[in-house]
Amino acid sequence: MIEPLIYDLSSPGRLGVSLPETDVPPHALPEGLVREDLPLPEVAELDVVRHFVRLSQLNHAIDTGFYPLGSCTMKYNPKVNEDAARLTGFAFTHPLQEGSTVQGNLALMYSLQEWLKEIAGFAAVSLQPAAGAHGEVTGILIIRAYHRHRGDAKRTKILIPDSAHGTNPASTSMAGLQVVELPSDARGNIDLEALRRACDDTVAALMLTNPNTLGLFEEHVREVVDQIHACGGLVYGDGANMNALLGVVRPGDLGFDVLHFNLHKTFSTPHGGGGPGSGPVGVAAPLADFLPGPVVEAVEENGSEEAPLYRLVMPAQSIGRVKAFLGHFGMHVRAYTYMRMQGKSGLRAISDHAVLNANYLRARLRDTYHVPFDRICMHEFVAEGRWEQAPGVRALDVAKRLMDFGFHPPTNYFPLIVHEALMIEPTETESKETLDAFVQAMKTIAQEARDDPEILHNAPHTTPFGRLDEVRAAKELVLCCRPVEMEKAG
Amino acid sequence: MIEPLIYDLSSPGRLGVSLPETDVPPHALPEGLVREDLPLPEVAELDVVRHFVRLSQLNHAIDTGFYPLGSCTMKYNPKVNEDAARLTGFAFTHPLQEGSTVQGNLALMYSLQEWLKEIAGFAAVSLQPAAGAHGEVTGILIIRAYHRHRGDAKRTKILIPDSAHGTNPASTSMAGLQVVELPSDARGNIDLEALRRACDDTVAALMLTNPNTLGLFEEHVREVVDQIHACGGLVYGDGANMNALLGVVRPGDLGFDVLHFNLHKTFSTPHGGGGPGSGPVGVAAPLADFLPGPVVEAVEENGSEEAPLYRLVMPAQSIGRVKAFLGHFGMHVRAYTYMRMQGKSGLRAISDHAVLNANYLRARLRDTYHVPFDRICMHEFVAEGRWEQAPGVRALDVAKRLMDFGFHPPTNYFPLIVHEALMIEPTETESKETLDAFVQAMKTIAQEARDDPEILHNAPHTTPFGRLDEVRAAKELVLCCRPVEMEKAG
Amino acid sequence: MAYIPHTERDRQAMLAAVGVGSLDELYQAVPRDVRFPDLDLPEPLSEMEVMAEVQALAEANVDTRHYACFLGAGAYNHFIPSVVDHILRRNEFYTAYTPYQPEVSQGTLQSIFEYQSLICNLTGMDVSNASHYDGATALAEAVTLALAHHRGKRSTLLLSPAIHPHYRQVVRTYMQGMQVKIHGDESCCTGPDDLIRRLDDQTAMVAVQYPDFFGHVADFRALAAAVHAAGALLCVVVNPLALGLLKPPSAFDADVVVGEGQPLGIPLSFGGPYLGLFTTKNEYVRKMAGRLVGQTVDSRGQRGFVLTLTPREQHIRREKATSNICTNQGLMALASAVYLSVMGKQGLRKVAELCYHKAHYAAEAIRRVPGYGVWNEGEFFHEFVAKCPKPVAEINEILLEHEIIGGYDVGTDYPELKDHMLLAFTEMNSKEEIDDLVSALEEASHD
Amino acid sequence: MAYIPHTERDRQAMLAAVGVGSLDELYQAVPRDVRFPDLDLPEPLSEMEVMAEVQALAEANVDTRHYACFLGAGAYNHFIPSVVDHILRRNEFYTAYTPYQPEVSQGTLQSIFEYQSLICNLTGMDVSNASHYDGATALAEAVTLALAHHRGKRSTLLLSPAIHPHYRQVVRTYMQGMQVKIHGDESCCTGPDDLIRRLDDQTAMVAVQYPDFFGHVADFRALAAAVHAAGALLCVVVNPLALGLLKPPSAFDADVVVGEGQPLGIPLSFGGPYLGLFTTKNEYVRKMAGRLVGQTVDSRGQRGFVLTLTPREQHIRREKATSNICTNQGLMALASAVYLSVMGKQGLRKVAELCYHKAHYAAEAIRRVPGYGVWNEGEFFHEFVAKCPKPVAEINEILLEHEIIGGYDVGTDYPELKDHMLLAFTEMNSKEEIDDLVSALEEASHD
Ligand SMILES: Cc1ncc(COP(=O)(O)O)c(C=O)c1O
Ligand SMILES: Cc1ncc(COP(=O)(O)O)c(C=O)c1O
Repeated sequence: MIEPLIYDLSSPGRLGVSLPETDVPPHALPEGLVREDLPLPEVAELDVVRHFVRLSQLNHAIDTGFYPLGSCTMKYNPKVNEDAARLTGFAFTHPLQEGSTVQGNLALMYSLQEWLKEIAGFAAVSLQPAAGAHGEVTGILIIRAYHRHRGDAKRTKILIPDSAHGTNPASTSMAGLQVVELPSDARGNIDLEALRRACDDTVAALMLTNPNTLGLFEEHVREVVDQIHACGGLVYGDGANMNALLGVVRPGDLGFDVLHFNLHKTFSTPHGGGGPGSGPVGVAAPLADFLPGPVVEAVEENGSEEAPLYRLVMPAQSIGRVKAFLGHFGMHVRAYTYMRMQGKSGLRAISDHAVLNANYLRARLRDTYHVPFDRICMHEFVAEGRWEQAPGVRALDVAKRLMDFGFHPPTNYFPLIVHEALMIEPTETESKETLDAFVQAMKTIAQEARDDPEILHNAPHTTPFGRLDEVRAAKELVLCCRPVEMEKAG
Repeated sequence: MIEPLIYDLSSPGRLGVSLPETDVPPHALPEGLVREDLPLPEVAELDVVRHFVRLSQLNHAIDTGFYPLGSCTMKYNPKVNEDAARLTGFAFTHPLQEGSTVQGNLALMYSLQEWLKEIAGFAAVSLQPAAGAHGEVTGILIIRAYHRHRGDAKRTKILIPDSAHGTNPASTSMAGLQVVELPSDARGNIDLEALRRACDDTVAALMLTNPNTLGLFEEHVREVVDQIHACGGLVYGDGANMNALLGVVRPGDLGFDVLHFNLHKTFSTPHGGGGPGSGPVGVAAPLADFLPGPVVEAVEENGSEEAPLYRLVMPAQSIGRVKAFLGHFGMHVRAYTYMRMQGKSGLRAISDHAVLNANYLRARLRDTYHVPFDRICMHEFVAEGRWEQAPGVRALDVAKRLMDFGFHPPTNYFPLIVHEALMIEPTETESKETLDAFVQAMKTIAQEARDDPEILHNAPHTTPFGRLDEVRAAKELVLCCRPVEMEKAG
Repeated sequence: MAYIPHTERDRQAMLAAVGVGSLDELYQAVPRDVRFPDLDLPEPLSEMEVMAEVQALAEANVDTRHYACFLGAGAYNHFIPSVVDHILRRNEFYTAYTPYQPEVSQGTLQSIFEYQSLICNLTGMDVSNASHYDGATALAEAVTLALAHHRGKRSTLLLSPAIHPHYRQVVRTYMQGMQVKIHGDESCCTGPDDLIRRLDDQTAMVAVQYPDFFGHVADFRALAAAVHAAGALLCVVVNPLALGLLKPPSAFDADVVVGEGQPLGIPLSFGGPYLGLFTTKNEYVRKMAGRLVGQTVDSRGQRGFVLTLTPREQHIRREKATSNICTNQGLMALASAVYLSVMGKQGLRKVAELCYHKAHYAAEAIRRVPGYGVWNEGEFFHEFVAKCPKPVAEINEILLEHEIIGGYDVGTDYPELKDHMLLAFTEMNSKEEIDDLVSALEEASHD
Repeated sequence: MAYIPHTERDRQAMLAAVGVGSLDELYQAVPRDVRFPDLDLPEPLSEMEVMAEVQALAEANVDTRHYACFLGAGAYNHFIPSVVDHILRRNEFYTAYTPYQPEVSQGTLQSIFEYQSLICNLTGMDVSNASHYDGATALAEAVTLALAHHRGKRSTLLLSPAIHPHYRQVVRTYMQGMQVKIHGDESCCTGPDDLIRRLDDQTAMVAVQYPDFFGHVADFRALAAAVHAAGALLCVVVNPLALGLLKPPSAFDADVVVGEGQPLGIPLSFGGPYLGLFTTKNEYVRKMAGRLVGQTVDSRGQRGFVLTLTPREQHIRREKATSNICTNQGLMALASAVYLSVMGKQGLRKVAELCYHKAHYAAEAIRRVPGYGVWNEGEFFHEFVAKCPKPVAEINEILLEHEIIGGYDVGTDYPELKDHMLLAFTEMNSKEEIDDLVSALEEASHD
């Protein structure tokens, strides 16, 4: 049964919520500015609950099954984090309250800044960016501001490997800089020769994802960083893949100058069906003054017992605000709670088991699926969803068929440098039993691809919906529905 | 896919929760008393979450669809009630705390007692009973104690109409009294002649459900009550059907002496897949001293500003405790919240619309389904799931087939005095649209019963499970599973 | 009208379909003189107003999230993993009814089956019902089971005085209409030997508590042998959390094991809803109260679950049913199933040990405070009775000033034990809290 | 190791399958000298310990559930119906990723489609994206849309000074690498006429706020006509809650409407996560930032939804994308969809009216307090600026003593408006609270 749209459930005069009457004398409404109609649905609370509960059941989610979506770090989201973020003292504080009234919030943000600094080896962190891509544009703007502050305005290029996530070039453009693409070599590393050629005094920075989107640790990371630094550029780290590096290596120690974190990946804040995330940016000391703000600082003792211990400040050369208020505090609470439970030993264990799980899947699947860059990987790896013996079958077919086994498909068609890519990231929270069941399904599908490709082409079979017609969606472009009255009127 | 049992997910050494180490010196464990094995599962938090989330999706529930289960008052459970019950100050108070430290709780319970008294027309209420049946045995014990207190020990019979819920006779037996069954007349009322014959000085009470389980208001309620009172008996009201009477009539005004409420029906505390409920008992003045306790009383002003305003007391002639502590306080909070939002006008509207909905369904279905006692009903009515033209079809088949349309079936085979009973209680929270869709489904099924009875016999078709083999369950009696190790050992 | 979806148009159309002109006309059968009473109730509040009101009520209490709590006596302040409530909040669980229609209730049914299994494995018993109201009513119904087992031929019940006083009161409430003689608990401090002495051919059941009300734990093997030799049944009231550490009552050959499941992931909630555990041996299953879920298969050959042995129950057997119970504690049973699953073998053991160690640390410390003493002799689990230098109520008042919820006044129920306080310790009590308690007790003795 | 399910046996078997002897061996590619740093981080805490710690942090704050709140300035303390969070807690919603695989993501997709529809109907615009980070970044990306629309031929942006100061700062942050001239907001108190005067053939976009930062509401038809006549686009920053009462910006022929969705059912949460609204006319849809959900059918003929027009986005178009946005505010969009559904036509209007009446009641009262005044002229919605007799910080300190969170110090951003306080009123402020505010303000003027 198809779930109707919320507007289809509407009936004129139906109420969804009880509200108080005004307890003050009403004031005349502003003339000429009052709207005549308000085309919202009219439904009862029960309608709303049933509607969204039923809709929810149509989703695959971490809490219903394995979700090995490469580059997305779909790890389990501990329930205690949700409770923490909903505590009254957190959820009902206003971002513009006086510092003295929000010391708990500021203390939490301060600790989170400190921990992120320590984990990644940086001198300063701003929690303001809203997501990974937001962290990227922030980071690029910091790099730009830094060079200009040095009086060096000619650095307008950002070098980006061809395996990079689409946000890297897009963020670069948004910051007003130019993208220069770098090829990868046969082992999945940056092509050092090409890098050398690209390095000159117009290079503002290299954007490096390490481990890269193939799940591989850059084998020449030291040479790469040195090369960039030698030509006066900086190294930006896309921290989306930090789940492989906790307690393993600090990007700052490798010479990275800027890095964004994805709290919604590495630090397990839930993805929410697309967001919200949180993309703090960490920087080396020379860049600290350029961070967006406000950031939290600990107040020096000033003798007074009553003084607030933490306060918000704007870094001296700040690129400015990148968001109206203080960042996604609700996500900060979740990440704080998570990190506090892990501690030092727990963080290292996260990466160890994320990397172990990915390598285990790689080892068990490499005979069935071609793994183009087949070496010890980090937290994920990329296989190909194609076989010579099954000419009509594509990665998409494998993906859709996996749904019939109760699994969410891996990321498809990314990174772009692998044909028919299936990018598999199991995360550390999945058990060997789950991975074994996934391997079993993948092997069955590989066999079906040869024996009975139609079963793949027509997949999924057991999900509530079959394949959706994306071409039609783009052609007809129905992006919004209007209430029945309006449709009649209009 | 069948969801495995939690024990099937177990793996030796796996942990589900992090716990602190002891911060005090450990003490030697008690010799000879420490168990050797603890056969519990070993699973991760993620396993637990996935397991129970998946299981939950196999349920029909109010929040997924219409649930017209007669006698159960499956109305919508407002979400705000859930929030209220989880407030820290409620959820984390101990039942044996000093009265001065739980004045909020006591105030809430006191108001709830007062409101229940007012709604049903009684002199006193105890909130202690855990559910309807628990209220029943409590009420019968009160009646027994009352008679004995008067020195009248020969009253050992309880008259119970044949339409009564099974808990009525069962509660009577548990209280050590004898059940005398009364027949119903052709209009669904108590057979007055039979009543008259049964009334003598051995009658402790009549248990009356009004409206009765046919959904009909007892047309001779005054005569019935007078008759019982005339012979020295009391009238016990089964308040399971109070949803029809809010602001309509107070059982106390009709002469009822005792009544239990089902907060989990009338006052919308959720059913929880079987419980918990809450079954407060209200009584007329002469019985007030016999209530189980403690109950909450308001303390007379004693001049001190600091004095607690409410306290717990044991009624003077109390039958004793019926539960270890104070009743289902969590349910009291929900019912309080619900009633506070309704107020006087809201309560009346509940009954009005519950009765309207039932009569609407009755009016729309009476041509298709035989309604044996076809007159204006209260909050529910009973139809028959059988037709001469469809000899093999039973109420059970109709019930199972309804699932294919996304509806929970009505109550089957109760009350016992109707053949192939389908007991339908829509509640006030369902919209006309939902009722119309239900009517449509019921009519389709009635047609199928004649045209294609197999489709009914084999129903349900679209649910995750087909009909379950109840005979096999009772024969093989697998009531528990053991962990794999134990199975091997034993 | 909150939660009522009817528009005026709906109402009119529906009244017309029914054939009446107004809502009032639906109530012709109701005696006119008492129809539509004018109820004296407060005006309705909107959702935001009611939330403000209940928040104010809740905050008028002292709670265990803000005060250190050493009060136990049958209800305990344990850690509840977050995941428990997250599962209870699943709409499909908490807004479902009793699983009468198994095809659309497998979520509830399988959960209960798992609950039954977990409780059986924890207690060592053969069969668990799907829950009872609470520990006290479960004990009362265990008595009913014993009486039924003896078919009216035995009617004496021996209760240990160390069973929770409320539980013994509830048993007496339940039994007041029966011809049952209840004794054994006249004095606070008699032990199993006294119960053994009282056994005779009228004894239907002997009931003891483990750990007992005072916290003691003892081996009941000798008692069980004597009870069985006398042809009676042995019922053990347990704290299931203690079974994370202690031998299960099956080791004593208990016939019925009941108890309060609240420690297994259920909030204190001022006394309820809690969870009555009710387990027994296979041979008594047909005498058992309450629902049972059994495994079977569906028409498609899938393993599934149904309510079974329903002929014991009130809706089939009416006055001959084993019990009147209908609505039980379903969601609380689910809570404990989730709790036991997530704690698991190692977690439950660890929690039980933490409780044990903290209580013993506290006992050592309190023993050393002048004026106080530890009344208990022999082994105890996580509760013990402290002898106090003055009335418990006075001490507790001083503890409250230190943001401490003190122990239970044992003198309330056992006059012999005036000025004795029952103190409970759980994993929630840090060493610091215990040290604070000890110094506050010391202070209280001076005042 | 919380949340890691591997047993020692699992680990060994898996290492063997991989062909390495230890976990450490997996990191050969990491330079040895910096491998396995010794991090200076706190020791792990158990779940119960961490909950105690975060509770203590949370309670170290003053919150709007315990203090009366008159602080707004872009984030508002509104009533959130309980049902909103109950839906957000659905595991299937909050633990899903972006709906890249529509066959197993229809729950998210249909919800977003409904969100888009609700926002379109509320603003009167043709098309809404699936959300942006917040109101400020949505405005910044609206500028990008305008620049793209003019294909680099126009590069001036006119900002009303009555746009939230943070928003204007964010626009400047975003545009610092572009050749864009931003002006119009040099002084606090210039109106639309000043913007009209500044229009020229370089103007790509004019942006105004409605209600504006000071609470004012005004008709922008004349401005829109002038802007369009100059060939530029008009962007209106809205408070969507105000649109429950006020004419939608489509009535002024706005080209892009952005705003902060927080008032629609999202908790204050110290500033985030909130919800960036981003809507426009059909003609600009291909220039729009962010995800879009469109209706289609599946292989079985069922109506369904997919992400569409993806060639605008970074994962397809990379450096040529309309924006870099990837992760958005999905769950917050769901919150506002649930909020708008349950409030509905009548509820949203009522809330907007309550805000309006309360603010006007307060304005009347504050006007009468000696030393204070109402700075606003003309119509305002639920916020206004009070002239104060002393520095705002000093007044707020006194208000705090009365358990009142006072207003925003407008002088922070507008030096001309030193000693001016922006006060916000919502349905959450009872008359009693407002009266208390008024007398506390009076008291503050004396001290
Ligand atoms: C490698 C990489 N970089 C950047 C991003 C962008 O992060 P966000 O989606 O939080 O904006 C992602 C997210 O998908 C990613 O996988
Ligand atoms: C008419 C009637 N009486 C009594 C009861 C028993 O109530 P409870 O299930 O709360 O024990 C019920 C519940 O099903 C009922 O419908």
